[in-house]
Amino acid sequence: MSVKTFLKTPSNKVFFVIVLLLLAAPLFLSVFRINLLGKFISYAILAMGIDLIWGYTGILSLGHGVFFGLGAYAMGMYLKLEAAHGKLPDFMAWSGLEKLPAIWAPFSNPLSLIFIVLIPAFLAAVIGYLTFKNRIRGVYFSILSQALSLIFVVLFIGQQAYTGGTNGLTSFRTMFGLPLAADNTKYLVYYAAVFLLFIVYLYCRFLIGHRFGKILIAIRDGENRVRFSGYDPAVYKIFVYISSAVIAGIAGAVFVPQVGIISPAEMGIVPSIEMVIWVAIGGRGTLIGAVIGAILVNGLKSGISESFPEVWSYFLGLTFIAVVIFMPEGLVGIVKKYAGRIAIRREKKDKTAEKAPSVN
Amino acid sequence: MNTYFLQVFNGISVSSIFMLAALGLAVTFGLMKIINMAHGEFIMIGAYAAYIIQNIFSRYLPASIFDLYFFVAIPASFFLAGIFGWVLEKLIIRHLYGRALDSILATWGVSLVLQQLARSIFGAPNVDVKSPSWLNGALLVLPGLQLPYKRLFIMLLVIACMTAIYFLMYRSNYGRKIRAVMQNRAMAASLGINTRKIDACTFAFGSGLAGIAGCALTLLGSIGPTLGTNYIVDTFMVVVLGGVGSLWGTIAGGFLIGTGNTTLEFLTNATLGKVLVFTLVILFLQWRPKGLFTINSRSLDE
Amino acid sequence: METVLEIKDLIISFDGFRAVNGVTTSVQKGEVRFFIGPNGAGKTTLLDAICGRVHPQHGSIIFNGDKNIMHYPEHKLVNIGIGRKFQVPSVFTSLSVYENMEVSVVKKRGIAASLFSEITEAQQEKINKVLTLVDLNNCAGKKAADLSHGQKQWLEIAMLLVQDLQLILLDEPVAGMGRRETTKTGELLRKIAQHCTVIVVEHDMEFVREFASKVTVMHEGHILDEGSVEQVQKNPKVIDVYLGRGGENCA
Amino acid sequence: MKIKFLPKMKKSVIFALTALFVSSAFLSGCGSSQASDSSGSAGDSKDTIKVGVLHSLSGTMAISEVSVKDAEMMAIDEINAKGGVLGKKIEVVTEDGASDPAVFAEKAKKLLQQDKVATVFGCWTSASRKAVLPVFESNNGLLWYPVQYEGMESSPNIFYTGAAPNQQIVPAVDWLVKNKGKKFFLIGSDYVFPRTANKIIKAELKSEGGQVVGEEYTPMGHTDYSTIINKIKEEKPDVVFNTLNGDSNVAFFKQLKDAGITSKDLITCSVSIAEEEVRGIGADNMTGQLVSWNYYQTTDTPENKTFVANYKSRYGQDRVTDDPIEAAYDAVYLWAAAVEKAGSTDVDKVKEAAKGIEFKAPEGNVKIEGENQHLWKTVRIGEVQPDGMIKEVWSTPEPVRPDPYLKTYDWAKDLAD
Repeated sequence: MSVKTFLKTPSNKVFFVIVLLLLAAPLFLSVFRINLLGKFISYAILAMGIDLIWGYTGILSLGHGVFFGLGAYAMGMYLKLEAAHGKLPDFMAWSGLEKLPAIWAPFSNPLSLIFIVLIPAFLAAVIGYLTFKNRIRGVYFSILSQALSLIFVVLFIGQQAYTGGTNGLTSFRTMFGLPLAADNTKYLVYYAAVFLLFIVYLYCRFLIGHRFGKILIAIRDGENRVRFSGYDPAVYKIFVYISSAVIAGIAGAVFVPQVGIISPAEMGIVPSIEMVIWVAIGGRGTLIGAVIGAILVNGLKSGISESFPEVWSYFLGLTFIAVVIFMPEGLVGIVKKYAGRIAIRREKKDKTAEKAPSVN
Repeated sequence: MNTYFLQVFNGISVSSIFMLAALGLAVTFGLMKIINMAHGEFIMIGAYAAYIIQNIFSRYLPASIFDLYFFVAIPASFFLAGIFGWVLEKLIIRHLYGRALDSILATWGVSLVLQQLARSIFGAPNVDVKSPSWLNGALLVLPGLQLPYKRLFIMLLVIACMTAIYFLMYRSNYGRKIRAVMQNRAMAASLGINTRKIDACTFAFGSGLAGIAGCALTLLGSIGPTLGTNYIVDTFMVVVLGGVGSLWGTIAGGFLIGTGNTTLEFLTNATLGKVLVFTLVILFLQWRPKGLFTINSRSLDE
Repeated sequence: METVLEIKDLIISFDGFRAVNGVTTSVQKGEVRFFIGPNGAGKTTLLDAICGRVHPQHGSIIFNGDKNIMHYPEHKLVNIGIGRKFQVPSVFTSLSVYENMEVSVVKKRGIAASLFSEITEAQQEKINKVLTLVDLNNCAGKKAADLSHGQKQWLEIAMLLVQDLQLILLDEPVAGMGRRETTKTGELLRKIAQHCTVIVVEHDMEFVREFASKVTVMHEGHILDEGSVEQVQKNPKVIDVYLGRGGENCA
Repeated sequence: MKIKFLPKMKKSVIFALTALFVSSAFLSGCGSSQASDSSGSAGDSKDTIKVGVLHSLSGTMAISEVSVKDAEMMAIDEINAKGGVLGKKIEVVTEDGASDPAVFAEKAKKLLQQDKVATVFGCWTSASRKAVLPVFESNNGLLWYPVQYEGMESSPNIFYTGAAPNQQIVPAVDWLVKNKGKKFFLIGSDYVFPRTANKIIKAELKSEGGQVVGEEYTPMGHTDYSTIINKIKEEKPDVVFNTLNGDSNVAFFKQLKDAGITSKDLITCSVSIAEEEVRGIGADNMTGQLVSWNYYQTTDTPENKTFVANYKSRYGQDRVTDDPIEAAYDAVYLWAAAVEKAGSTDVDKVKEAAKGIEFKAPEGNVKIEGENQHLWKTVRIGEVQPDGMIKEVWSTPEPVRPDPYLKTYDWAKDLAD
């Protein structure tokens, strides 16, 4: 696909503008804000994954925090071992472990970063295969996915010696030998995040742009019709679920070096449902909506909760109710509607103009 | 020996708590297909209602009748939570019929607001509700084998609620109307049933049941703004395991999860017990996606 | 004549209630077979069984002489040539009419194919042809959600037509349609029948009379009678349970 | 009506731009405007000194942390009323950690990098402290942490004003073994503090001839303790050592009482329950049970009388003070004293000056131990009274030297590496 054809679609154009802005952001924002923006970008990546499965395919997963967390923990484990310099990570020593557990051993090798993708993919494959083949769907799937995130949080907290418990993994020092606290590393990590945002967007665009994307929407609209059209919806759902889990894993891995911590608090029920909110507010079923929603909501969260922490819960709750009930298409939907109306008015005007004798 | 007997009792007791907490959900989720994520917050409202009634009794009424406050608190919890439910239905839920997934999201927003509301009104720390003295103590079956009155009371309360629901849903005119509306809205409407009113009343009733659960839970646990969040996933699992739309299902689901929790907790530990129970439920649902008690009807398929 | 569908001793029950109770019948190639009967006679359940949605407790359904339907998952039935239209029009409302057809027309339905292979020109032509047939060629770019009720029904039929099926199952194709739309649907049905066998479940007796080549009357899970419309109309049992109260049942 | 003539594509571009600018406006918000006014040393501008207060004001931990924040604000206002520090008023930047470690880390970065505060008072859970620790170390910031914790830590950028294990758990176990019995049942919430605390307790009991007959952990937010109480009944311990956290304590004590177990039958000793928590549990549910802290509202010092009176008059007569509240209050005064001594808010100078600083705190004399930046504190075992207050039943005669790594205890040799 050439750049020109890519820029033909309005949403691609908007995304391109956003990426340009993000690339230019270090020119006018402080390192701290860039760091924060980098965190939002990881959320934006995550939001696109959720949009794939929820917005396009109509499957509401309330357990995406788990995949985000697994990717983040894989990254965290690698960074932790790098910080430990061949010694046992601090929290293991307190928890009574004498040597590195087997599940940690591979993470001393940079190649292990492939687990960021593989672990979420594997888990999603197993769960997806079971639930979608058995035709568990709708709210049942949502409730199960919520239970899944509860299970993982309880497990990760309980296995303190292996996961760091509630504290999670923190105190990373370097990444591939570069000190994480240094400004240059922060810029590097930030640009890596923007790059990954771009790659993930292209990947999602690729999925959506082909017949595959139409089949996803078809599954959302009428799964039975899809089945009697000769497709096996389960296969498609599993594939999308895995894609979405992998994207969440990547987002988690982007999150860790910027924020410097991953703990079970990031993978629980509440964060999992908040992720869905970003997509809902931005506009489900549009990738650009997911990106804008994630950045906007988190930007507001930082801003508002800095000034009025008590108000944030009200604001978030009420916004969410309002968006779901009154603007299910989200912000992008509103813009489209508004733009559409203007276009129609313009058309009408053009037509009347044609009929009217020219003034000059 | 006593230990095992007591463990069986504990299993039944925990089951009864789950059932009580899930009953309201069985009504709103089972009948109306609304996933009310704010269900936990209705439990919380019930608990705070008990707190308010207790304070009124201790402040304005003679100490001699303080112990009777609980008899006022139960209906008060029911009505307060019910009123909140009614308002919620009128404002929000009515836009969400037939949009089950969206109802999850919108009601989650509601739960955020209600929690913050509780925090603004009652403060973030837990409050204390004194149990009435007649519920203190335990029934001595054998030396060393005591069954706490509170737990027995909750079991009775569950039975009472179940009976009430049964008569209301299956033996009363109102129940017939509810079931008619839930099964075929258009048909019911054409028969002259005010479906809007039935919707609001049913949702209020389900919420009221959550309120009763909240009132009962003040006997056993903490009363704070986040009280509801401790129960929400468990109660959904109860309803899903039991089979949506079936009262028997809720009873069976509550029983299995309750006894499963206590038994596995006894055999392993609390963390592992919880993980195991949820994993087993998820696996079970792979085998029977619609839960234990399914209503086989074509209308439910699509 | 060649037998397309052979149903033997079919029993289907839900929670002990036998919706279909010992049905035996066969459908010949090129037939337009109507299943009629009062509500709850088991017609739709029978259709569900033929397209693999419900599994019978007893009996067999053999397609094209050697293919036992119960051995195929639902989504594979299209491959052997059976397609189904639902009672409620079920098209993909967020997709355009053309996209609906696009999803239906392809033969390779795996993930890789749907990501990497585009529609061929022959397929495009086929879509256009069928859309013209159902009179939707003018709204190819329209969102399916914006179609009228009748148009949705036709779109769904069109989606079946591009799939080169041998047997099409239609569940109440004219329910909720006005007279003009009904007639149009009937004409469509005739055209379809030139290429493949059709099984229709329908309440509208006028429609049945006009288009049926053979009628099977069902009642409480049994077959009451089978034959031409004139034949079954004379059967006193049929008159008793169905046609006698036909007035109230006609939609 | 210029907009009308824009093609519809450009509308969405404009929308995206607006959205981004809105969020980046929030991003750069207060920070950029304030960043400019900081001069030489951290947070020290012409007439004010900026400090950060970082606690969970929302989420599950708000229950505990709001009161701690209140105590810090009170101390800051008191100091300001007396003329401030170095003749300058203290200016507070409050941030909400939202009970989420990652948010704590983010807000800590903001306070240090954007607001450039001189010091931060904050955190409660170990998770939040561990989350901000690398931030404070890499930015050379200063954090005053007011809560008792599991030890095994001594960051050069943190001052710990709550108890180390040897100022709370260790002496409590020692006292219990001598006075109540040797059979211990350990129960705690499933997270870092209880697990580490119980490791310490087990090692100590081993050396003192005690015995652990049961050890149970429950997930956060666990609501039913009947099974564990049943296990306790079966094991018949002399002491239940309780490290449960938050709501779980309410359920545990209510259900313990229902099971017919009161302090007369079985003594429990808790280290995460202070006056504030007793109110939520209901004093009648744990009358006679023991707790171990460094401070109670009833602690008999003149400083405490003033402290309690001021706190109540400021925040309401129904409010109570407790150990973390007092430790947070002390932290502000200790920092102020160190700044005065250093004559600067520079972190390294303040750290150097803080060594050995003493303060007449409500809990009695405290002193900063230079070696590990913890406080010398008096240990007190208390008994819950029917009115919800805690009565001291035993205390160490002198403040105990902090020893976060338990280096001075032989039995603890294998614990820390």
